Amino acid sequence: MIDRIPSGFHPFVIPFLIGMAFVLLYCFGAMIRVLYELSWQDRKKFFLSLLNPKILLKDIKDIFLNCLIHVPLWKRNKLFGYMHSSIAFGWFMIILLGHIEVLLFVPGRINLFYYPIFFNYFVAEDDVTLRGSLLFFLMDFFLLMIMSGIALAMARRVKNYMFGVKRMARPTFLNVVGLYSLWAIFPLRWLAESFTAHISGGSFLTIPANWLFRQFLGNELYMLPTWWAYSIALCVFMCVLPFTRYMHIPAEMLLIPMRNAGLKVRSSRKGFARVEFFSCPNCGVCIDACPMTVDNGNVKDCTVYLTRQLRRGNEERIQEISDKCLLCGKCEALCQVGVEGPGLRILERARRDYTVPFNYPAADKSVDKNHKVLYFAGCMTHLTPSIGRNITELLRKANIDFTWLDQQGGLCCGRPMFTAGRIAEAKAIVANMEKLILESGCDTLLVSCPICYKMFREQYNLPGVEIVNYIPFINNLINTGRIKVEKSDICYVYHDPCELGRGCGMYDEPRKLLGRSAGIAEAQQNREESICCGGSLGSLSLDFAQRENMTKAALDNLYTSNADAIATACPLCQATFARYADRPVKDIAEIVNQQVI
Amino acid sequence: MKENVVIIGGGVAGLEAAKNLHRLGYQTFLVEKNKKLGGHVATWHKLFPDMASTKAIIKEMVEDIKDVTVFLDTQVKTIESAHGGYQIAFSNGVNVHAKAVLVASGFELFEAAKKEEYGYGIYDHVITNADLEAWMNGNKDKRIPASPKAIGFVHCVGSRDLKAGNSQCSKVCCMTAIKQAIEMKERFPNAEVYCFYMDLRLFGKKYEDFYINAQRDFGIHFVRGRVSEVSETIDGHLQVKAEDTLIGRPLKVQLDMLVLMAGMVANNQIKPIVEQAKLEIDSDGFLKSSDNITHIIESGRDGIFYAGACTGTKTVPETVAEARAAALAIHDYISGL
Amino acid sequence: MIDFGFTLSKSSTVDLNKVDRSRYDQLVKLVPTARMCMNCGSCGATCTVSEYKGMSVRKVLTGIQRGEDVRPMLSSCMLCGKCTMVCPRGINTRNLVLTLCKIYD
Amino acid sequence: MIYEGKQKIWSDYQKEIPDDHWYYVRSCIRQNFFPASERMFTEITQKVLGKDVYETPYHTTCGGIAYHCDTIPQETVMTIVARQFALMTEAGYENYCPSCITSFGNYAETLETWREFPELEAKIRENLWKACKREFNKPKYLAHSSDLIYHWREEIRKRAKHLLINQETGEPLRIVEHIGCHYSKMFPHKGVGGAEYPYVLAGMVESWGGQVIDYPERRHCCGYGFRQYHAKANRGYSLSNTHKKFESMEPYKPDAIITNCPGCPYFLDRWQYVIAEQTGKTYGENGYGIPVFTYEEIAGLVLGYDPWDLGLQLHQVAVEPLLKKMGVEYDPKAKYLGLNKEDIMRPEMPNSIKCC
Repeated sequence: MIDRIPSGFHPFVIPFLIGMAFVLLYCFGAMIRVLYELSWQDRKKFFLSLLNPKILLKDIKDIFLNCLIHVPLWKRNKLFGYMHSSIAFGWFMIILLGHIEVLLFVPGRINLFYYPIFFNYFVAEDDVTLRGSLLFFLMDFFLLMIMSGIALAMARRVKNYMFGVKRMARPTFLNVVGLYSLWAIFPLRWLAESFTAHISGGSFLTIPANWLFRQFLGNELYMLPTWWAYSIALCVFMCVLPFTRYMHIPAEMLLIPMRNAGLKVRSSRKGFARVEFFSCPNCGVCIDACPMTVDNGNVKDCTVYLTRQLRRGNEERIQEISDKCLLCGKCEALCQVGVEGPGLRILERARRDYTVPFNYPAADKSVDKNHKVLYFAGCMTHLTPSIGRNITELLRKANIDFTWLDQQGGLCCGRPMFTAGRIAEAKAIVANMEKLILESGCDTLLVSCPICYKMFREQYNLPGVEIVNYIPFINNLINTGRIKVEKSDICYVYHDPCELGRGCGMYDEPRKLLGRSAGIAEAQQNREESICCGGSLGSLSLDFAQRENMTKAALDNLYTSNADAIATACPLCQATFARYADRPVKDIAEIVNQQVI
Repeated sequence: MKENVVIIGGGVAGLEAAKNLHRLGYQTFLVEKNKKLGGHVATWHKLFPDMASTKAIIKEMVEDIKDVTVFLDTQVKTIESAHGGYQIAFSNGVNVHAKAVLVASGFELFEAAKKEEYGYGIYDHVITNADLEAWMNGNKDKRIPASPKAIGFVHCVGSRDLKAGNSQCSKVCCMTAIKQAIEMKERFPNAEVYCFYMDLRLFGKKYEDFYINAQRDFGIHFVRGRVSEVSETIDGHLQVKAEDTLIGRPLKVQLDMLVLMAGMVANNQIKPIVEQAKLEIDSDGFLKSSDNITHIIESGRDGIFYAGACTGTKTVPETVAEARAAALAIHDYISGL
Repeated sequence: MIDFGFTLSKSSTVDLNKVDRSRYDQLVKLVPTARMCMNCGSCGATCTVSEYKGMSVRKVLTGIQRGEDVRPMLSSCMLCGKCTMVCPRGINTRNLVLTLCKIYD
Repeated sequence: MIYEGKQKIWSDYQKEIPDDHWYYVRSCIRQNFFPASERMFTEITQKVLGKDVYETPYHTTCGGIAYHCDTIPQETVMTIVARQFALMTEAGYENYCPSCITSFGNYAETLETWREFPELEAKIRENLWKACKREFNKPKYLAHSSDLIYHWREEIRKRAKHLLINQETGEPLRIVEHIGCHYSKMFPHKGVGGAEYPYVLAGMVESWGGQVIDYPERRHCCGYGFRQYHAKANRGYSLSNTHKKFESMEPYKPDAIITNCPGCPYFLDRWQYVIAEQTGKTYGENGYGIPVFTYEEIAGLVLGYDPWDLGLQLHQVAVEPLLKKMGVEYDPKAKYLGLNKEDIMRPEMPNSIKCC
């Protein structure tokens, strides 16, 4: 390999250089901005994490696995995973190998930024070596890999369902430009390298192409234009990149170390949140995940559109998208890069100005003191009284010393206020409740509503009080022999309530408890993929009529189990499902209580 | 040809019964005091809940009885029991001996001027439900402004009003008010439309849907409270007073026009027939049926039957159903069943 | 001014021509279901805070159409959503309250 | 407004009023408020029209005010009424004519109650006998004194010296007619023209050349309302009622108000002063109020009596603007001269309402 062009320069590299310079400057600027927007504590945390070898190693591993190999996508759908990793990893390898080539064959040129990219133009093959052949082979191999990925990407435009993703976000104009330029880069590179292959050499992909073209085109004429086109395609892609979904490529490389450093979103617009919404690759997984998109409705209110509108700063749409969401958390659970759809929306809601202040209606409630267990049913349970009744019956059967915190109602945990984004107001409710609970002298707070349970777990400070959900509590009663249950021959499908499953990570305990007292079947989508019942208090703007189809779609999913009845562990899910279900909907407490012997 | 049957009243009840009795082979005589068939329904514009055109309905009903003997502009002069039937003399000079008589004399619209405080006939822009229907049928009415900005509907005018002599609910006015309110809102989308009601009695098929539409799609305001008085202001508006019983405060509003939902009252014009045929009047002033559950179409007198609003306030479908039932009952009676 | 020991009493009459209903108009644009209230009172009956502050979405809705100050009621709402659950007309009561809390100035 | 519609209603509410031989009873409070009015009634009926209108000094209160203030029970008030009827019977009359609207309502209510509950009548007869050994016949006809003036309005018109016509413009004067609540609101058929569109005063105004104003709050009480006024804590309500009426009639620019009740002219007159003091607002032209009259006073003016003989100097709201419009000649200097032409002293002038 020898330098073919003595100056080591040709004007066609200029577009590439422009593009590269632009994208690097832009990303650097964006990174500085994000770092500036972080609170000083977060900034310190982030920099310290980069000095911690353990975290740094994890950062590198995560970036490699997520950004290049796309491991989460492989888990979701092999074809989808291959499509992404072939392009990402293949491209990475080509760049890497390009540098190796330069280092090996023309080490003097390594300071030229563009050399590895256009290596084949600038060199001439003086002799065939094994090393060179291997590199050329690898180059062609990865080029083929990328092009196969691009072929799949093209096929995906037609046969989306094969990739496990039914719907994609509607691409913006710049996204389309980015997409086509990306698609163009590699075939152009292949053409350019093929036209140059008789000079620079090549491998199984470029040599035969060179021979083929030479038969009827003659290479000299087409060589330069294709190298120009290749460079221009690169330029176009890099110039539009900051304004397209491809921004996720650099953004994710910042997101992963930041998340590994333990940063959390504190504002919906700045700092970590900005990295998060720039990291959204617009893959569309959240569209299929979203319970609101049943019958192709509300597609534009999914998280992918939230990130898009947050990037654009379209206030009206941001508000609409933030208010509509049920906060079921499925998009976040399935998101490949971990965009916190619900969290961002709550923070977005918190930006609203309320001119009527919240005035906590001080509850003149008193609690029966000095019982070990304090049972809190929650507002919703007062509308599904059988849950409260069955739980208290179970407690009596197990001889638990308990009292009821809210037998007459009138107390709210504050979760609905919290999810409405009125954080300070929710804290006022919390403070009052904390006082009431601590005054009671209980050591266990038993909660049957998962909405409240999540609130108690995450927002309450109750020293000396154990906060337990009724499911593990009853399981424990059975484990310790305080109650005995026998199995009925009714088969239930268990619906994972959003707030208990994705919200608190409790998937196995309810199944264990239900399995002790009845048969269990599983729905097609369950656990972290469970579909919200549609009744969620998370949504502010969804009307009753708009929720009907969501509930019915969630029921259809449960019906796939062919179970006799539906079991759930949330009063809101129960009430919502019962409205449209064609079979009984019961709370686990009720099922267990009936089976006590 | 079988026996004679006389039907008194050519409204929807009389028309429907005449059709059925004729088909059963009876020599049917239909007498109507007005010059036109169709009764009150014929004066209406559209019927809820399908917004069906009354013209089409009455046209079809009248066509169905083209072979029935119809005396228009005619009244029953005398009716007396004779030879196992009734000898009936009509004001047109015809005498008929009928085996059975069907009274389908319907109702009268409450005379809205009797509610003096509403100023019907005194204030320039106070009309009744019937006036509005006539206007929608194309009649000119200078009481209806060219582009009203505020329109009111007063429910229960003459109904549920002991002092007006009517304790009964007229059944259809709530629904009619909502129908007309929607129709006005469609014609005058910028007008504020108020319905003043005491209860909304929307018992029939799709009635509640109309109510929901009126609220959701047309933004019609429903004020729970009976209008107590209406006055005319210096600029010709109507000042309407009611209590908003939902907040417990008096309420007033200026309107450009007010529609009084005049209710159904017993038809007094059949009093002579009632006396001669020795029929009974119920405590509500309407004809008294044998009972009000399973024998509502029977008078308690052999050979005399009732159909429609002569026994109480009825909707059109109820009236039509009663008319068919009465035709069959007459057939059974004459057949000796 | 002479002190007669009595003065004109304030009228309790709602004059619909003078009542400012712009907040209601704004509300129904943003929360169209607000128009569908039929005054059944389920919301007030189930309300978690009605026993302290007399909160009732029904009263809020009639109140803003009659020029009453409904802010004391609005400010007591904890958004628990029971009223949404019981409303037979499917009115989005929480959105209604939040929207009104923004509309007032 | 459709005038024919009103005429139809008026024709439905006509009452039979005998042309002569009336037993006349005065009002408790009118004699103090507007003393010349009742005097003028007898003057017009007896002297001008030559009717037989009889009065007796033994007549007392009918008990109406006490009854409406909830201080005496109905049986007591009925017994008082029975005594009045006994006086009438003893005097040989059967047509009863009270000057007071509340009395009129009270008598009508008593007679209706007896009609519905004859046993109550028997008991009252017994009460009366026990109390003062009197017996009575129920009056054959009951008419308020304004009914009689209404009945004879055309005869008065024939003798009219001045009409209710603005002498400068030739236009009819715009007159607000205000009927006492107890005249026909309880028994619409006992009043001329009924309760919604009473004709008794409107008929006089029309007959004497004026134009009747129909304004939105025409039905509303003058503000007296017994309990509202008599309890000082409620007096603000009384005032507010009057205020509401004036606010409602103001756009029509009335020239005068004619009333047929003892309380109404008093409250419509005096409260205009209080409203002016409290709010600074006056309802007449040029800072004056709207003059308020009894029907006898208007009849007296129409017949050409001297305004000061009609007692118009006792009005709070100056009557002079109306007198000028009607073309009634008067001596301003004689306003505060009494019957014997002695000075009866001038009242203090208010701050906010012009009173000549």
